[in-house]
Amino acid sequence: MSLTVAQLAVLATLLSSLVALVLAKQPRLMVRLSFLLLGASGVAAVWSGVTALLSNQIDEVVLPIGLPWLHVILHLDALSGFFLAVVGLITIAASFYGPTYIRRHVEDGLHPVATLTFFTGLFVSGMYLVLLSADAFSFMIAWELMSVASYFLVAYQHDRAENRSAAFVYLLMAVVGGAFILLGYGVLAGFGDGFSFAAMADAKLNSTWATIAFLLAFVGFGLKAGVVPLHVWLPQAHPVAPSHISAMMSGVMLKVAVYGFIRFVYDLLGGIQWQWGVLVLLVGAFSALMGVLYALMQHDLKRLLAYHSVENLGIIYIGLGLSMIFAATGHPAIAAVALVAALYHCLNHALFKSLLFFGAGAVLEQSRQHDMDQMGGLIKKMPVTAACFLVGCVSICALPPFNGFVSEWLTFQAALQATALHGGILGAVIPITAAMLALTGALAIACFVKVYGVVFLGLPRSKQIEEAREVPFGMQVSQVVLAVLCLGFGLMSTWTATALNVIPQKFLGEGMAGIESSTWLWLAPISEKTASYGAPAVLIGLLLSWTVAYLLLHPLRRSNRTRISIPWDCGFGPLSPRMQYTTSSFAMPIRRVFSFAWHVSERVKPAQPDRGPHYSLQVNDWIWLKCYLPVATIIHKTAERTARIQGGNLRVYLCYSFFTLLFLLWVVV
Amino acid sequence: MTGWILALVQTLFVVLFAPFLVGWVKWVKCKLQNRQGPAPWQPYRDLLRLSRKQVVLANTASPIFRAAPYVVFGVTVLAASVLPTISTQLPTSSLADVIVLVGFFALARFFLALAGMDVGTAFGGMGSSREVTISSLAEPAMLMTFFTLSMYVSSTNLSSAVAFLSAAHFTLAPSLIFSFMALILVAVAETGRIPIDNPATHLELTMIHEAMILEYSGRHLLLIEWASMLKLTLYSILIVNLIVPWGVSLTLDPHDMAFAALTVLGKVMVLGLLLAIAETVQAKMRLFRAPQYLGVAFILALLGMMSHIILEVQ
Amino acid sequence: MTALACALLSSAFGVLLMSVIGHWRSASRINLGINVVTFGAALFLAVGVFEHGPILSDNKLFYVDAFNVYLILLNAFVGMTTSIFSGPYMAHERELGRVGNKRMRLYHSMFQCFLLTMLIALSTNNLGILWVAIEAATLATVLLVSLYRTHESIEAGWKYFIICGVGISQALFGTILVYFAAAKTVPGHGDGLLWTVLQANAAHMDAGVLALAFVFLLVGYGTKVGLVPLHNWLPDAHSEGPTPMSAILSGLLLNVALYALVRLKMLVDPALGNHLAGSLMMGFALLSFVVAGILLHRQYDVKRMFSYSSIEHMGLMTFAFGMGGPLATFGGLLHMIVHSLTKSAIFVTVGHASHVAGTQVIGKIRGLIRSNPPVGWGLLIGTCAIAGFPPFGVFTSEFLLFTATIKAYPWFVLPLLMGLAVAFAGLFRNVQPMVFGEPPEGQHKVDANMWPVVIHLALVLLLGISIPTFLAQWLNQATIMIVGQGVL
Amino acid sequence: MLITALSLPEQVALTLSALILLSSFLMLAQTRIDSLINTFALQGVLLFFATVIIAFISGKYDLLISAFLTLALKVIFIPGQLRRLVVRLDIRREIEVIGKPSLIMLFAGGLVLFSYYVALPIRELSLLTTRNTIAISLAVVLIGMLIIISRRKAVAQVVGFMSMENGLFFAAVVSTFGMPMVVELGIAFDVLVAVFLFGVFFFQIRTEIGSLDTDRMNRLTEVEK
Repeated sequence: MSLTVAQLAVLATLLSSLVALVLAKQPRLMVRLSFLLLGASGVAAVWSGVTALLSNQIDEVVLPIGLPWLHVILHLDALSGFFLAVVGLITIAASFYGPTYIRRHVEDGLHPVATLTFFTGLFVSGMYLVLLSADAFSFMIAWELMSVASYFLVAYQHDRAENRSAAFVYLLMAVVGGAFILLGYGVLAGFGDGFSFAAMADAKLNSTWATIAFLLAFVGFGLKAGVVPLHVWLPQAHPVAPSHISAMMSGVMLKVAVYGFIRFVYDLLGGIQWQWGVLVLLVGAFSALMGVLYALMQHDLKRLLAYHSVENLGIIYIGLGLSMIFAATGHPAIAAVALVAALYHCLNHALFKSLLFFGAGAVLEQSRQHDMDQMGGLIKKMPVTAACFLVGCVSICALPPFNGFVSEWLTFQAALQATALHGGILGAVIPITAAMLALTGALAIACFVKVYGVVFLGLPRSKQIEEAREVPFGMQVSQVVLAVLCLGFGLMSTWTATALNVIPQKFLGEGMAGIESSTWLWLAPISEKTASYGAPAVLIGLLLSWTVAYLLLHPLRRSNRTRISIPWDCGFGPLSPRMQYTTSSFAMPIRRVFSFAWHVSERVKPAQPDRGPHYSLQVNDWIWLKCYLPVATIIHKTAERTARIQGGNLRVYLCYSFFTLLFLLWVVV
Repeated sequence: MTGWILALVQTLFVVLFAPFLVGWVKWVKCKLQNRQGPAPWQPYRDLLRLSRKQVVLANTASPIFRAAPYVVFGVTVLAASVLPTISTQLPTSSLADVIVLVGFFALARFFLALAGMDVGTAFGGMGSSREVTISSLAEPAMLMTFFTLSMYVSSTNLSSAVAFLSAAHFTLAPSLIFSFMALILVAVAETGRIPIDNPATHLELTMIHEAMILEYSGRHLLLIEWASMLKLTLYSILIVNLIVPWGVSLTLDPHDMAFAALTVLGKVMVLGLLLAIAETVQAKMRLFRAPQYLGVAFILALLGMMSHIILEVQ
Repeated sequence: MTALACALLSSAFGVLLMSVIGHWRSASRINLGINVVTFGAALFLAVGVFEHGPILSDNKLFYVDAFNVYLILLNAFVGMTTSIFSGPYMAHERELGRVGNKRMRLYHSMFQCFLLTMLIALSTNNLGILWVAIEAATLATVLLVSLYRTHESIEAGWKYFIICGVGISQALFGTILVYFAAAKTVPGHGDGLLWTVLQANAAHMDAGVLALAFVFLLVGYGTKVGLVPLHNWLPDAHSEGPTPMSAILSGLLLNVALYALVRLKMLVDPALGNHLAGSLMMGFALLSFVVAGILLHRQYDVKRMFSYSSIEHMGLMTFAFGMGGPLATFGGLLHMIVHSLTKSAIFVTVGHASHVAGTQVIGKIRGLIRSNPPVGWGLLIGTCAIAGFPPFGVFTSEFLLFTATIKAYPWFVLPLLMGLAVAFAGLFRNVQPMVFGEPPEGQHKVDANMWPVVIHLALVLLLGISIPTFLAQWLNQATIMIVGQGVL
Repeated sequence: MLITALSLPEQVALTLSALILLSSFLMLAQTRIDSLINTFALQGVLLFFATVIIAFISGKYDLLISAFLTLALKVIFIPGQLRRLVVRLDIRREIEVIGKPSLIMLFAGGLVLFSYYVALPIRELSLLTTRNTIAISLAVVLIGMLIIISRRKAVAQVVGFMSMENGLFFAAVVSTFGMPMVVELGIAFDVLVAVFLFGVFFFQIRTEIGSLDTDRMNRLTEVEK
């Protein structure tokens, strides 16, 4: 039943693409209809996903398409169901947000909106199908469909050079990633009997081949998930896509990659080795730290958010790595905590990152700027957006009682069980990664103070900002819904963790030990005595203390009224917006402290007679400079050398033929 | 139910005690510096005076600016309620463990830093920027000490930890020694004391915390000041109850708890004395030396963790 | 057999007719008509073979089985759709004054002549005739390459002529050696070149001679397939001739040459009893694949670039057939179809694109999606298809090929995939700026007939989503013929 | 088997094949185009005689048709056509400059040895008395290729190409007494058309490029100049 509904969801997305094609001439109607279908598909996906997760049943269907001897198999179990629900949720939000957001494109007609809606439909259906497919062939088709469709979305506003280059890098890395995944499946299929997941799961691999398969999958899915050092496409591609697409790419497409990784490693490959876990853990920790450090240096709002996706994916990978280590060393209950933490963080990141991208989109739509240093004071112009964005910031910074905290807390809890491993190198690595995670969290706070302070607080720094207004209703709704969900999933931590617990039960054979003793009020993943966190209680406590403080101070408030005055200007005359801290000045102390992490080029041009001194700052990604550009150079150089084959001289060409013949004759004889 | 009431009482006790601790430190410092200082209860008077003052609000301030003091104060009070100050048996302790506690402080700091950015002056931004820089270095070190601790006692629950430590025989654990040293260093930085910050000055080149709250006045300032006093107290209680868990009641027995309250009071005042001495004998650091200071804390915390794993786990 | 005769006759008739009336305005439509007839006949032939199995003509000169009949059908189909495109394209060329009446006659008759030779090469039962037909195909197209009589086109024509001529001579030597080897085992003088006879006696022929023969055949037909380092004629010839010819060269000629190679491999393998032929093919294939992929990064001419992509794909197919095994062979056969359809569709769009921009230089073609959306999208989607993105059929065949490789030769997968990524990067870094961005001044609308592209890409899409049962059966039969076991 | 054990016609055939090889060497050494064409015609004549002899030795008289086809094509038509073209294009006396003639001759000698080495396994199989000539025919083919490679002028390349064809024909004759007639005719037709097309090309090259020097055809390349 739930699978049927899920298929309907896929159908609805395809229909929405079709609508875009058929009604391309009437953009207004088309946009409405297409997003309506998209929203409907989201509802169907959430319904089927949640049903599958809660009922914990496996549904399977074989469709009569695909290769003759390998028909497309779709299935829906708890894991797919969970991710399906996440994708569906964000799709619903995006379908509220999208129509109003792309109004501008409908009006100016510069870029046909049909392109956008057509590929959005395909993109979403690709994601659904990745989650539903149960054989390598249809998985790969769906996977690449997702990649290609999102490529077109990234390249949508193709008159800008950065969109084009971002789209190119994105697609290239998607291709490479797809190739690795294909290889991974190929190894499994080589040992198993065929390409269906069921056959692959039965494959018996020796440990070398299992490790090879694991590494292939790790790189392949890691490229899409954007873990360091495979992340370089992400901060390029996400900022340039339309915002609801950025939200979906950052919020859910990366999760689909995580899904693929979990499916591959836990379900298909099995027999997890602890070394894999260490790799995942270290890469995760490194991603988290690098992601947030790079985010701190950005002044393009969406680019900053994109780097935070790297960070959050790193956190998810930390969870996965921990769970793999514990699973491999025979502690399934702790592994379950870590896995639930990772899954929970997937959900949370989807919610708050989409929320933040929606907020960023709203700001962009009003201000037509990407540069935060031109913004400021938007909280007064756009109160709803500002409030929702604040919720997003608090959530992503993992502050209680919002959702981001729960998953990070669970990750910490799992990490702190390292003593169960009885020393050894693992026991040392895990707490250190936990410390890296702590550092990440603290830096994230710094980063979002910067973002919120520069964008929404203070004084407007440019004219467009002064003219900004609150965004239309549709865009508000999606933000408010997501903000409420951020709080909701922060409070319903026990419920969510219990629901997610079936996934480790299925793959690891055991769930979280403490879940039985948890109540709706507090969540105790391992045991009540070890650790517990009561999100609802925290909220109640907070409300209580606020009320008390407010009530106590209220009489005072009535007796003397607040006086509004201009802020203190140190006696230098009126305050100007230029006096405010900008993103670069805010991050300057951190830039000094962690100067090794970036390739920073600062340049100060001395004052000229006609203009004042000029300061420019450029922060580049080391990994891009050191790992990717050299590859491009090598290919270029190789191509230059290889080009000599085609030198233009006929006699040389004939020489090739001649000597090839002689050589082959020699070989054969 | 008694548990909840006792928890409330304990919270009230800590909240009301906080200004006294700050006054006590100041008083001792003055005595040490041969100055005629204010009485230890001077902070109460200050708070009272602030409550009567009119609030002067910048015309550029947003609702964040008004909400921040309440958030900061409320969160800090909540943090006070989860600490096992007097008894380890209070039901509030399972509300939040040590990681949540750190989260509480982070939440307070987040809003305070936002408030600093809100008005749109250079000082606010400067203070926020410095505050988040310092804390982003301090927080991991602090969490790491807590990690070591929680691995040592196999729980992140503070009450369990204190109960475990006070029940245990005297053990000379190198991990704990390093960790506590780190914790003290971090606590100094987090509460804005010398050598990281000086709560007594408003010198723009050096101030951190004061720069952020420069625009606050009246009852808003009251809440923020009180919250920062409370923060100092909480760190002090945390330190003394972890290092010297002796005296903390392991039951909900009123006698035990009264005794515990007195011992905690005494221990914290001794710690205040030490703090005053430390602040007297050293000068404030330049801002960019602070990372080195915190680096030392981090290394200590790391050493603590390492020695736990290498030396203490068999 | 009547159907085959019909197809051959209609083509032969076309050659004669077009040499007389090729310059008429309506010639392109008549040309299309002839091709429709040929296609219809091929369709009948295909149905016949599908239902009744292989057909051998009475004089034993022609033999049609599952392997070649689908290529015949493909040939007739691509020939037909290309002639749809050829009409407006050549009309435009005529307007530009690049070709006159005489050359239009030449063009049309050689177009038909080329198709005729392809049909003969595919349907013949005689290895000698096969050689003659492929050589004749070279001769038919060589004047088309130099049709525009510019320095470059003549240069390209001459190189094409000499390299292919010399190359194909090696194939003749190889054929002679096969005949020589057969002379010992096959009774009756004159039957020694008949495929049906040779195949029956394959296992008894002398291994040493056949190994030598295969080397000559590989170098010979490999030149036509475009295997590196014998490929040098290919980019030149593709880029300088009229675009419809590039489409059929890429789509048909290369396939037919590969077909010849595979047929001969089928002959050599049982005699040799080892994997020598396959290994040689795989070596060449990998080299072609990698070199072509790298060279895609240094392209300035759009048709030249896609011809390198053809080399790359031919390398892939050769690899598949060289590897053997049912999965790879099935993939290779499928890849022949999808590559031929996709590449000819791409050349059609490229032809239009170069008319839109007035040049073939990549750096000057910009913003096609803006200035001429059907052409821009056609090019982009075609490139996506050829780059192996699902749900297009190229993906399916590459998927099969890679999975087969992982099973048989895991370590070869790395160069293959790296080559694929490099090639993809080369292709896209050039195509993307052409279709995206702002169009420069001076682009003009052309009356683009995109139906061939739509039809081809739709077919490729269909093959990617679901292979029809009859086609699967068909390819499976061919696979069984080639490697002895099927996949179904 | 010693040559003395063979019958006289067979000895003649072997001698002719040696002469054919010699003519290939001569072509390689020629520096003037008209003498190159003459040598090519001479090779054709030798080929004709060899074919006739072998037809008589083997008793397969249909080989005679091939022989006369060769005579018509490779002795009369093609050299005549080439001569006419050379006259019309006025390149009769153009001197071919080849890199190091002695080196190339040495290399060609090596090729003969190589051909012998390659043809060894075939030799063992052959039922025919003239089997050693397969190596000769292979050498002729390879030297033909060498002629094309070592010459710049288009006409010389064509002569080299035709000489390769001679080698192929010779191979077919000596190894299997010729190919089936339909194939033979097809090949002849192809050669005929090829010669015609070569002629067309000479004029095109002459008018567009200005010289028949193929080294000047180097515009189509991936190497940046």
